[in-house]
Amino acid sequence: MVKVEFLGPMGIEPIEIEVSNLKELSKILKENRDISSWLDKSAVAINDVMVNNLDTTLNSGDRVSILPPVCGG
Amino acid sequence: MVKVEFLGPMGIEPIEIEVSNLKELSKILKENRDISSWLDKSAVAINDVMVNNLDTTLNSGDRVSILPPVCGG
Amino acid sequence: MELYNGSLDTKEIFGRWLDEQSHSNYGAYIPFVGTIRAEDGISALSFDIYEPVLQVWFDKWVEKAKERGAIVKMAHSIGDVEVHTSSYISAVFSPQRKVALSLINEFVEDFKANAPIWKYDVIDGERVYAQDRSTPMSGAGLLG
Amino acid sequence: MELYNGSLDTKEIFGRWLDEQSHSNYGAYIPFVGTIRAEDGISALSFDIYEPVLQVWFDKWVEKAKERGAIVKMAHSIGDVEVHTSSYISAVFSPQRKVALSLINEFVEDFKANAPIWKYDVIDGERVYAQDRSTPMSGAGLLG
Repeated sequence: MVKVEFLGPMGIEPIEIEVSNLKELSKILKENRDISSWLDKSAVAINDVMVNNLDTTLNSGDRVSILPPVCGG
Repeated sequence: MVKVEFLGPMGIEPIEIEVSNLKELSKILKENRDISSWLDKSAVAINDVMVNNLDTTLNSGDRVSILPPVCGG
Repeated sequence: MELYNGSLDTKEIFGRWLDEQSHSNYGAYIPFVGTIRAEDGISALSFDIYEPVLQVWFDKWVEKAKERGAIVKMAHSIGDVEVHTSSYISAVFSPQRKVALSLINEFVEDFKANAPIWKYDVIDGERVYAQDRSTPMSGAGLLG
Repeated sequence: MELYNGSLDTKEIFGRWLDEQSHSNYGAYIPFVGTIRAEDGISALSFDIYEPVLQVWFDKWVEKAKERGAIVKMAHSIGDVEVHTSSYISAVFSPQRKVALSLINEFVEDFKANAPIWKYDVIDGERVYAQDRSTPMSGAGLLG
């Protein structure tokens, strides 16, 4: 199982799903209306390391974070 | 009479001379060995306003400042 | 890296960082202090921070600064910060003026673009995500 | 513009400038603090300032900053300043981060090039003009 958390203003509870890479995760998240509108502009971290490759493998116990647009300062 | 003062590290007492523009002043100052070596790298102010033109007229009572290389901070 | 609930004690942080480095022989110290502006009827801004990714981001900057003989520091607020008080201080220490001036610029700009911090306007007690002033992080859209 | 005999009270100046502008609605405050580095066996640096021309130079920067909606401030030491203490603080206040970052860079660089201040190394109690680190001012060589 992979845990997916939605940070900052997304206001969505974490979910746990069975996926083996980010491409699969993308397909599943796009089916959720509340989530899909954020995906175009959100970055992704696996276990707190930012990732840029959709082929990245996911292992059971991994934690995926969805990071919407930021504005610190 | 025009007063000429030599600022910062020059260590030369002010002088008073009779000149009518900067070109004349340049000629006179170049004849002084202690002063001439500074002229190539020094800037000039008349009555505390920086000047860039050698044709600038000098009037009696004007105060000319010779400003050697700087390093504030 | 220092995170605080509410407004920063700007003077304390400025002075403590100065004292900590007082004998490190850095010739230039440049803090950047960010203060909440009164505009659009807000009483405060409010911040969420995802600390683990912020720490990774900051640690990379510590390394980048070190390669240039410099030090970076950072403090930020969590939660509500009233207008006219400070929510953010970054700072650079460097032996060289030009390195310090260049680094504070790069550090603050990358902070604005990639630090995982979310900003909300506080209007009539409500927290509204400052969407129009927010920037997608580097690599955003991967799952879109 | 503030000139002091000896080292600057950096924390007092930083805090006072912060307080003075605390309700002016500037979002960014960037001070640049210059501290005397221990090197080449010096015990202190020493400074001469020609205040009338410095004031003219500073007043022009006040105007330039104003055109961009910003404020500049400056404090500098006269005479001896011991190593590991500060001789120079410049600062910019601006509503906008990018204006502030750009302005502090331009302001400090022009200060180094054109402020009428002369620096001396103090070695074994002697004052030696720091000729090799000094820069001819804009327009230098007019009479040469």
